[in-house]
This record gives sequence, structure tokens and C-alpha cells, in this order.
Amino acid sequence: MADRTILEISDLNVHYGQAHALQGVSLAFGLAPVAIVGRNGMGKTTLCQAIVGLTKASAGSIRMEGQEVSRLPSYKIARHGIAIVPQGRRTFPSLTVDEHLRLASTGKGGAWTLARVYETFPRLAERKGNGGTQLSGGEQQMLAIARALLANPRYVIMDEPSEGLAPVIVDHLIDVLRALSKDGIGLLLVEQKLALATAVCDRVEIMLNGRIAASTTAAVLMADLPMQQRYLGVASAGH
Amino acid sequence: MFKGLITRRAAAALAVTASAAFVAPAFAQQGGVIRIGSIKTLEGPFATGGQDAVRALTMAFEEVNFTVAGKKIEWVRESSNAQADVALARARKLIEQDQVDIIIGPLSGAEGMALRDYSRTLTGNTIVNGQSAAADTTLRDVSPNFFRFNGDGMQWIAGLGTYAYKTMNARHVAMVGGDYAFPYAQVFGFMQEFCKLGGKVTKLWSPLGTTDFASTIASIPKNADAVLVIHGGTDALAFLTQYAQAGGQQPLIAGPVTVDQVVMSARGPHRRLLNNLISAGPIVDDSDDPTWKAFVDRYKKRFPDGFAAPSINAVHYYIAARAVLMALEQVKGDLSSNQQAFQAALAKLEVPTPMGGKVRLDDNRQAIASNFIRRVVDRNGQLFTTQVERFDNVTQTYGMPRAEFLALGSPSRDNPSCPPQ
Amino acid sequence: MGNALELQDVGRRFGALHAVKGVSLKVPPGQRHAILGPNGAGKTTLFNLVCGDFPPTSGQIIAFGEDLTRRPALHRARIGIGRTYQTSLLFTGLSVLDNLLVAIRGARKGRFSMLPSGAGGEDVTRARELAERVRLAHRADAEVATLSHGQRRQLELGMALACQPRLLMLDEPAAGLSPAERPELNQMLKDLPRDITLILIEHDMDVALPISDMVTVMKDGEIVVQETPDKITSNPVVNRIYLGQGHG
Amino acid sequence: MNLARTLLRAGGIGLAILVLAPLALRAMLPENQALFWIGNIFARALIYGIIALSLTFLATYGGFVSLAQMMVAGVAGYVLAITVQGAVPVIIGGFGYPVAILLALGAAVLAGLAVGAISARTNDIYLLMITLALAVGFYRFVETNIDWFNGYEGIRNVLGPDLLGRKFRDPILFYAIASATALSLYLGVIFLVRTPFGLALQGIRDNPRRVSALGYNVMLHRIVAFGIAGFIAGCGGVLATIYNIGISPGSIGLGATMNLLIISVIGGLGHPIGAFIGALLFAIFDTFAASIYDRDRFNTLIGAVFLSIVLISPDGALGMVRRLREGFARKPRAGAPPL
Amino acid sequence: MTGATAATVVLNGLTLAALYFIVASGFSLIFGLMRTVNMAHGSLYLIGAYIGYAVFEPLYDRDLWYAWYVAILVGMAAAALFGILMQTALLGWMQGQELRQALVTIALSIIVADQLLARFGGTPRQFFAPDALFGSTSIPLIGNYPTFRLVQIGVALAVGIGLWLLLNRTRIGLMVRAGVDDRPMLAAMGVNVPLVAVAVFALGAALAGLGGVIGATAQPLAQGVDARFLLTALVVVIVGGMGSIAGTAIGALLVGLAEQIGQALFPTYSVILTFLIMVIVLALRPQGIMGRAR
Repeated sequence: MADRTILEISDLNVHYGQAHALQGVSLAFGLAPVAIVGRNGMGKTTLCQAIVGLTKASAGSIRMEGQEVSRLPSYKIARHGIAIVPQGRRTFPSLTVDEHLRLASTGKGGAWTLARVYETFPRLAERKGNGGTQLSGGEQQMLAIARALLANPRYVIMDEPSEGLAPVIVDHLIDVLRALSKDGIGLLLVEQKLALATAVCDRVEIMLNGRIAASTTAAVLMADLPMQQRYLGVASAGH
Repeated sequence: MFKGLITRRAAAALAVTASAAFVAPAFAQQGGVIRIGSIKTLEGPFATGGQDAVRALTMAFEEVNFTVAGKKIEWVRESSNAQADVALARARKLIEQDQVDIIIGPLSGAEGMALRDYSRTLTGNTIVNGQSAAADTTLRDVSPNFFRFNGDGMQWIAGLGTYAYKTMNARHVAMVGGDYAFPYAQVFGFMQEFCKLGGKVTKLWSPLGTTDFASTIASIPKNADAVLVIHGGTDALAFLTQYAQAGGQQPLIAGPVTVDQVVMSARGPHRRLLNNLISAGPIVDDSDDPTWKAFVDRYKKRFPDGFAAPSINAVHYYIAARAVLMALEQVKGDLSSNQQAFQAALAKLEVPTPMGGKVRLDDNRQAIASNFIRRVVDRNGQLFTTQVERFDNVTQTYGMPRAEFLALGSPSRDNPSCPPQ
Repeated sequence: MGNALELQDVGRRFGALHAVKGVSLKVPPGQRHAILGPNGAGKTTLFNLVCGDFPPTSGQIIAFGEDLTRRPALHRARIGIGRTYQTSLLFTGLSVLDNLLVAIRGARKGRFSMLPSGAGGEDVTRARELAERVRLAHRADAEVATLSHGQRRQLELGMALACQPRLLMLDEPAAGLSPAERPELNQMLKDLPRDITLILIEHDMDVALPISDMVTVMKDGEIVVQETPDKITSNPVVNRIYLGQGHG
Repeated sequence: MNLARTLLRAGGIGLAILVLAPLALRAMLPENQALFWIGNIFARALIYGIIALSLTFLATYGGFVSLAQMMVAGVAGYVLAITVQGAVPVIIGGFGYPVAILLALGAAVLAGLAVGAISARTNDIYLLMITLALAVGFYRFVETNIDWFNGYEGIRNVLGPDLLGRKFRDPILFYAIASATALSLYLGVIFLVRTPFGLALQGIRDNPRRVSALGYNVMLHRIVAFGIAGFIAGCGGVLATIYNIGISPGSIGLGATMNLLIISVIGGLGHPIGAFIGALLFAIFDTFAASIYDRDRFNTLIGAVFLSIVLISPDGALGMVRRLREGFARKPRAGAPPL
Repeated sequence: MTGATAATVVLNGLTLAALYFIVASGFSLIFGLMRTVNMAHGSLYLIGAYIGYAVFEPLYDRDLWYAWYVAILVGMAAAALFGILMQTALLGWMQGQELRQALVTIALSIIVADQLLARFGGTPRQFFAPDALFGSTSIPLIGNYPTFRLVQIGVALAVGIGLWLLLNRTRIGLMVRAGVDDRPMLAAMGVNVPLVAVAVFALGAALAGLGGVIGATAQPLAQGVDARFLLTALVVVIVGGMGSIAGTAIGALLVGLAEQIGQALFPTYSVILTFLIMVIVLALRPQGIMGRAR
């Protein structure tokens, strides 16, 4: 399936002081959802944050629809159509659910509207007037996802969107994520839960120590237990 | 830890700065020049008075074309912020760095005290007070090098107590004033006269820096025959405005610094209260005296952007400058032998004032001067004070022997006291 | 004296967020105990509770037989609880040696002394030993701000050891280390004297499993499994949590 | 650790500068000019340098930019003026200088501890605001209270004791005393920060949570640091009061508080020497700027200089020197500037 | 103290609190979003008042009824403009360096005060509101009371309600509140945060300017007023809690009432009362009454 490139990253590097967190990552993403998996501390979150400008890249380029965005402030990157569901959710404690969503909806039209969000996440509709610390972790997570979708981005980056969600909601989330490409929204999914990642995405990139260690497909990865264990697994690689 | 290099470089930088700074005063040693330093306040709330003081000094020096007894006058101007330690630093700089012979200044009471103390440590320099009017400066612990040709705060209110009791028939006066020494002295002076005649006074002190007098105004007894306003400058304007806004109806009488050009030239509802207001003070704006008229003309011509009439600051700095010039003239500019001759001349000088009177000094080098009861009048929308009564030869001790006066104690919040029963 | 650490039904809420839910845990003296779990499982919150950064909303924390539930943070250090932090919390303006000195004195008398301990002082000697032990002797006088990430992790460990802990709590010591640095860390952990009780939060199995006697797996603020390391890899619950098998 | 060597070296250089500077001036300048520099500019720089040192100490090693240091100096000055014999007006009076100075320093330490206790739970910008509010609150109280502080007029005639048959305020003697005090306090600070207490304090600056987890009582350390700073400021306050022949509210008002901050910042908050460099620059500037520039607009000038320093070199003159050196050495230095 | 006097004093406290609220709300707003402690807030007050006065005087001389209203608009605009300049030229690019920003604003306040002194001199000035607002009103129990002080309460209420509506009912309000929580995340949502910051700075400054004209109608305008109002704003927000409008209102009420009641009951020590409140609040709640723990 020919998939026109929407977002292209080449030779991206990020340093935190002396730590080289992202070491020359190059990836191209089209409309088809892509998962990035890997253990904690391997640079997945750094990659997400660098794409949307929450972390400044020290070298490399990020092109959205062919336009260089890596030197732009994050609000301009967002206006190029990239949205993020960040790690830790980062919802605004001062705002109620409804206020969040009103802030996020641009009103410029698009597949995702306030009504659709409430339909998709009925729990949010129930907690419309609640804000900040009154939401549970899972509710905050849904809110963060809804917030990103309401921007009707061309491309959305989700950093562990299933964190804190109850299993039944996760199943529901999988349906939502699978359907994104129908709305013309590309998806980069960073996930520790391999099942979720492979359920949504065909293409899987594996990160290890700030680099892309392997590019594979969901089917291959699911069938290859040693590979799972090497890059993600519970068992020590040495065993 | 210690960066030796930093220190060495700092020392080098210091040396450069230092040598640059020495260029300026190098010509100080020339003969035939008399250096006069001035200290007034050009910052903060007192700045208006300071600016007028500069005008007065400019006039006084220009009148003699910056020459006295054939010697050139060099005028070194310094400004303080009405704070004692700054005035002191400026005075030191004038004396020790600029090597002035004479300082004219300062403006405010605390500064006056500080410079009086400093003058005691000097030999061969003279400080002639500019405008500061704290009584103690020349009453207790006096300094031989400190001369004051203006009355102190207490002298400035002389006559008002008598006028209130006798002419206005007031028997109970409510006093409002700032809670510090300068107003204490004025209230002391007022009560010397008023209480002796049998009047009663309710005192309402406000902390210094109060700008919202609403609660003070609410506390003024309704049965008081008059309200004596001792506030000055911005405080006076604030009080008067708020009193007017609160619909205050009791007759007002005012201390010397309440009614000055600052308050009269400001606009606002307080003008209703100002019209015909009786106050005491050392100057009268709209005096018929020809000397005064000529003085005002010169002032206005030279400084079209100045006040409608010279302020109290201008008058006192002018008198101080005139005194210095007259004494210098008398001794032919001779400031040798620690200025002995000059200081002796100053001490027995009779200086004509712009008000048409004369001022001379007592043994403590404190002015014996005239004081006025004044009425505010409206001339084409501009307010002026006119003379109602004039009291000559007002001394610092209200005519009492100094010992007897000192025995009354220092003016304070509670001294003296004659509250209504 | 019983257990080095005992948690009885410890819970912590942040508003509606129930970060730690009724955790009960016993760690006998000398045990190496690893705590595993995905992000957001409440592992670090648990550490913070034990170290007294904030009190639990329910339950009791007992260490070495003493109820610590309401004692201030500084008291924990004084009875011998040392810890490291996920993101280095070092004194960046001080040298490596000074960092260690501050750590050494924390749990001792004389921490308030305004007299220097002297060039040959016992503290300085110990600090140098510690620097040696965490392989930082060559950078002992360097300002921490100039250290690499790996070196900071080493210093973190040194700081935790400096207060001569009886209970050492390490929060992801391997995070951000390069593959080359990991074996070195492993060795350092293995070299720890056996009388120190060790609790370790780790994602990296390569680091955690070889050295631990017991593994606790947490998820959503709860303990889901407690097993010995040899059994943990085959535990289906653990594999589901880690690999998400059982979904989709 | 070569603390002894550091101290010796710093002390030696400091002593050399403090002794040589006046000698050099006397050689270069006419007698009275030299005396003016020694008695006014240098002495003033030393006094305000000492007070600024208390702020620099707190900022450099504790990370607390306290604006209450001028107030603490004022507490010392007022207690001296209130208790010492000969001050006018007499409020308590009757004590000789040794006792009155001890009382003053004790009061300054207490005031410092109190400021520390009040602001101990706050940080950074909050601490700045709270200490500023405290400072101005104290100023307004002193200005309005007659019974204890003689209000606006303040207390005068604090002349200092006679020493070695000379008046305390004799320029040379005063300079010597101020120098000795400044040098001792400076070395004291250098010494203190190497002690366990000092190291813990710096640990608190970098990471209070960690220090607490290591078993230290962070709050107590912070409060004690403010107490020590109070002592330093108190020494400056005593000298300033004698230098100014008394004290009035203006000496500790908002302007004075800001000036102290300006001194510390233009000198640089990175090292205690910055306090004295800043004080010297300020004293020279304050004395001569009015002659160079239009004297009426002195404040605009000082504001503009302050602004440019904050914009160009937030770590003050010290930082400028450091950058110059590094520019030559081409050796970048890690670590954030103090601001 | 009689009942009537007590009532008057309390009402005085409320009206003074109203003025303090107007001034401090801008300070708190700016701090809330940007963590900038604007030590030049008093200067913005002065700028609003002096520029407003410069426009007011000629109009008033021609007896134009709208002179005062124009002064309010011009004062607010002038302060807002200066605020925008401050934020764009100096403070914006050192975002996050709180201490440095505070120092910059201190330097600015020194310069502004001196320049205003140069332009306008030290003569105190005073606005007069239109006659309808400037007389006295008869209030039961109290008697005649200055109408303008009641107007102050009205303006403060309007400001408070207006801010509440702005923050809770408008999109920009949502942005501001979200920005208080997490600026980078807000930016990642596509909001031009620096522009929002400038807008908030302008609004906060405009409120200072409004406070300037209102304040200079109630009390004379003179040099040194800037420091007074800066300090008041500081104490109000320290007591009430930084960045909270409701907290600012509570802080203003406490400080205003304390000042007036103190002045009536024990004038000499009234100054301490305000600071005592501050110390007590800090001891119990370091973040202020309505402040969020950080």
C-alpha cells in the first residue's frame, strides 16, 4: 500500500546536558498508524516531545508535509497539524472537562467535534463539569486523547495513551485509534503494551538506547518471542 | 575558591575609575573663588520644594552676577532624597571632595539635624540652613557652624492660637496632623497660645504616610468649633480633598505648610475649603509690600514655568543665600582663619527678607523672624494668601527665657495637653 | 527485629488519583527486592511514601520495627534509610566529594558543625572511599554540573550509600545508562554488602533480575504478583502486563 | 581540602588591597582628597559591602535573594541607637558602646532568624516578595513609631566610642575598623561555606528535598543561615549608624533596600567578593555621577546602569570578568549562572 | 467608638479594599500566567495616572463632562502600551528567569519614576470625577458619605466580575487558565502563548492604569505613590494567594479593613496590623489563603 509521507524525521538528535537521549533517529510516517515500542528510558518519549517542540532537538530535521518545523516554536508546529497526547497526560487542573474540550476545538470544522468526542467517550460527558484533581487517571487520559483529536490534526502522536485505562476502555480505545486513518489522521503510537500497539498498528519500530533498533511488522513481532524478550521482555536477554 | 585574578582586576579597574574622578575637582585650589554648595531635595515627594529652592538660589546668585567682593562664586549643586544619611553623604562630598566653603541647605528636618551634627565636626566651613525647620536643630545641642535664618516649625504657627480664640471665638479645636516631630512642634506652638487662653484641643494623629484619611475624618468630634489642619504637601491635599468629599462642614484653620502653593495650585474639590481659609505661616503670597511685589515679579520673569508665587522653600533658600552673600560682602570675601570673621558677620547680620521685614539671629544662631496670619483668596481662579495679621520678632522660645521654655519639655504627641472634658 | 521494611495497607491519593492502593509488603533484612511495573504503576510514589516526602493517606509504614508513618523525612535517613532518585537530585553546584560529604554527615551528629572537619578528617577519607567505590575517584573534585549522565547515576548510588544505610532504595538506577555502563552498575550492585537490605525499582530486567531475591510487580497502584526471580519470567500475569498479551 | 591555604591567600590579598589602597591614594592625591576617598568612598563601600555581603552570602550559598538585609542592618543600628549612651533622644540609653554593640548584634541575629523563620517555607521569587514586604513593613513601623524609634526623625548623635585616643569616626581609624570587620566577615564566609553546615546549606540551595532525605533539618539550616546573615548585616548596620552619626527611617527605606540589591547585583551574586566590588562601584557612582551627568536625573542613570547590567551580565561585574577570562581561555564553563 | 463611626470605618475599609483590589488584580493576573513578579506595577499605576492627567486637564479646563472618562481610557491605554513594551522588549525573552525579570522590573520602576518626575514635577495632582460621582451621598446610619468611594466599590466589582467572565466564559480566558497550569502543553495545542502573554500583560497593566486614575481621584497623585501601591499589591497577593483573583479580593479586603480599622483604633500601630496579617497567613498557609500549593 503506497502511503504518502506526511511526517518525516531525519537524523534527529536530542541531548539533555551530557546525555545523548536521541541518537540520529530517521523515520517517515504516512497515514497508516505506526507504533514505537521499547522499554522505558529508551528515548520514545523524547522523540515524541521533540517532534512537537516540547523538547528542542540539537540536530536533525522534522518535516511536516514537506515543511521544516524543527526550529519552530511548538505552537507553530501544532498549527502545521501535529497534535500530541503527552506522557503523564498533562491535562490542565484548572479547567473542567468541558473547558478543556472547548479550548481544544478550533471550530474550523473537521471530523472531530465536541459532540463526537462526548459520544465516543461517554465518561467525559458524565464528568463535563469536573476539573483537575477530580478526574481519575483514566479520565484524564481520555481527556488528553480527546483534546488532541479535537484539534483535527493531520498527524497525532500518542505517548502511552493506555496508561491508567481500564481494560474495557482500552479495547474501546483500540477501535478509536484504528479508525483514525479514516478521518485522514496519521498516528504515531508509543506504547509499552505490545498487544495494544500491534492491535492498532501494522508497522512497528523498536527503540533501544536512543536509536531505532529494528523496524518490523506487528505480525512478525508477535510471532517472534525471542525478539520480544530481547527488546521488551521480562526475561533477561542473557538468559 | 578565591579568584585572585578577579580581585586584582577589580583593583585595576578601581584605579582607572579613581584617576578619572580626580580630574574634576583639580581646579578647586585656585584663589579668588568662593565655592558654595547647595543641598536640596529633587527626588520624591519633596521634589517640588527642591525645584523652587533651586530657582531661588539661581536668582540670588544671578542678582550678584556670581561675584561677591570681587571673587567669583562657584556653585556646586547636590540633591538628596530628604533622608538624613543621604544629605550627610552629599554634605561630606561637597566639603571634602568639592571643597566648598559654605553649604546652603538642607530642606527637611531630619536632614537638618544630621547636617547640624556634621557641622560640629567641621572647622573652617559653615552650613547655612536652607529650609529645614526642626526646632531641636538650634534649640538643643547647637553647633557653632550651623546658622538658620528661617524660623522653626513652631515659630511658623505663632499667632494662630490667639487668632482662633479671640477672633474666631473657637473654644474647642480638633487637630489633625501627621504623627511625628515636625507637626508636634507646630501643635505645641498653637497650644501655647490657645490653651493658655482657655481653649480645648482634641488631637487626631495619623501615621506618617497615611493617604486615606477617611477614618480620621470620621473621628472628628462634631462639637468642635474648628478643625486645625497641620498636614503638609500631599498629605494636606489628600486630607482636604477627602474632607470636602465627605461633606465636612466645620470651619478649618491651617498650619503653615498646609496652605502653600503646592496645595493651592492643585485643583480639586478642596478648593471650596481653601477659599477664605485662615492659616499661619512665615510668608504671604499676595502681600502688598513693594519689596515682595518686586521679588515676585523678578521670580516670575526669570521662571515663567515656576509657581504663581514663590514658595516658602524659595523664600527661605533665597534669604539663606542673601545672608551668605551679605556676610561675604562685609568681610570682603575673607574666609581665612576658619571663617571666623565670616561667621561673626553672619551672626550679627540683619537680613532684609523678600517679605519686607528683617530677620536676625539669636545666641543659638536661630532666626528671630516675623510670622503672619493669612487668609486664602481667589483671584481669577488662582488662590493666594493675603495678610491678615503680622507678628514681628517671633523667637524660638515664644518670648520665654530659654530655660523656662525648655522646662516645658519637648513637643510630643501628648505634650502639651488640654483635652475637652 | 523482624522486617527491614513493612508496609501495612499503605495508600496514597492525589485528589481523585489513587496512586497507591492498599499496598502491603514485607522485606526481611538483607533481602534484595525488586519492584517492577509499567509507568504509572505507583512505584516511585511508594518510594516517596517510604522516604517521607509526603505521608500516606492510609496505612502504616514500619522500618526496623519503628512506625515511621508520621515521622519527618529527615528522620528516615537518621535510622538508616537511603535512597536514589529517578532523575538525579544532586547538588550540582558542589563537587563530587562535597556531595558525598553532605550525604555522609546527614545521618550523623555534627551535621550542624560550623567547624571544618579538617583535611585528614575521617569524613573526607570516607568520601574518597565512596568515590572509589562508585568509580568516581578520578572526578572527585569536579563540579557535579560537569558530570555525564552515567557518572551522575553512579554518584546517586554513592550518595545513597554514604549515609551507611541499612535499607537502600534505588529508583531506576539503570535509566538512561548506555549499554556499556550497565554491566558496571550491575557489578556495583552485586558488590553491596549483604547486610544492606536493597529495594530496587527497575524496568530493565537485565539489571533487576540477576541481583534480586524477590520480585514484586505493581500495576495501577496495586501489587499484582510477588515471586522469586526465576519464576517471574514465566508468570502469565507478568507477561500480560509487560507484553500486553491477552489483549487483541 | 586546603581551606587554610585558601583563607590565607584570600586574607593576604584582601589585607594587601585594604592597606595598599589608602597608601596609594595618599601618595597620588592631596591630603584632604585622599582622606575623602578613604573616609567616605572606601569606608562607605566597606560598610555597604558588609551589608551586601549578608545578601550575597544568602544568595550565593543558600539561593535566597532576601531583600530584608537592609532591614536587619537597621535593626542593629536602631538597637545601638536606642540603647547607647549619648544618643539623642534618649530612649533606653545608658549603655556603653561595648554593651550596646553586643545588644545590637544580638538583635540583628534575632531579626535574621525571624526573617528566616517567616520566609523559610518559601523560595525564589516568593522569598523576594515576602522579604521586601517585611523590610518595608519594618520601615513603615519605624517611621510611624515615636516611642521606640522616634519616628521620621530617627535617633541621632551616635558617635561611636573613642579608641586608642582617637575618635571612632576619625577617617583613618574608621577605615581601619571597617576594613578589619569586612575582611574578617569575608574570610568568615569563605570559611563557613566549607564546614559541614556550609556544605549542607549549598546542598539545600541545589536540592532541598535531597538534603532532607539525607537526614538534615532543612528548615533549621535555612533559619540559621538567615541568622548568620543577620549577624553580618548587623555588623554593617552598627558601622553604618556610627558613620551616619545616627539612624533614621530613610536609611532602611525602600530606596536603601533597592540600593543594596543593586549593589549585590552589579557586583555579582556568584561570590562574596561581589558584594564589595558592587559596593565600591556604587559608592563611586553615587558620589560622582551627579557631577558627570545632569544631577537632577541621577536616578534615571542609576536605573539604566542597573538595567543594562541585568540585561547584559546577570551575574554582575564578577560574571563579566569571568566571561572575559573565559573568552581569552576559550573554555566554556558548565553550570547555570546564579540568576 | 459609636456604632455610626464603626460602620463608617468598616465602609472605609471596604472602599479602600476596592481600590487595592483594582490595582492588585492586574499584578496577580500577570503573575498567575507568567510567574513574572512585576515590580514595576506601581510604575504602571503612575503612568496610567499621569498620562491620564495630561489628557484630563485640558479637557476639564474646557468643562467637558467626559474629561474624566477619557482620562480613564487614556490612562488604561497608556499603561497597557507600556506593559506591552515591557513584555515584548524585555521580559518576554527571559521567560522563566523569574528573579532576573524581577530585577529588570525594579530597574524599570526606578527609571519610570524619575522620568515622570522630570516630565510632571513633584506637584501633587488630583482628578475630579464628574459632579454626579464626586459629592456625598446620604447613607442610613452613616450619614453623608463620599459618593466616589462608593463608585470605587462599583468599579472593583465590575473589574472582579469582568475578570471572572473573561477567565471563565471566553476562549482567551481558557487559554490564560490553561497557561497557568502548563504553558508548554498549551503551546503544543497550537496556542500562541507568547501572544497570550502579551495580551495578559497588557490587561494587567491596563488594570494598573485604571487603578491609577481611580486612585488619583480618591487620593492625590504624587511621587512615591508607586512604591506604596506596589507594596500594597505585594501584600495583598501574598496574603490572598498568588495568581488567584478570588484570593486577591480576599487579600484586598483584609488589608483594606485592617488599615482603616487600625487607623481608627490604634493609629500608631496600625501599620503593623497589615504585616501581622501577612506573617500569620504565611505561617499557616505559605501559598496564601487561596493560593495553590506549589
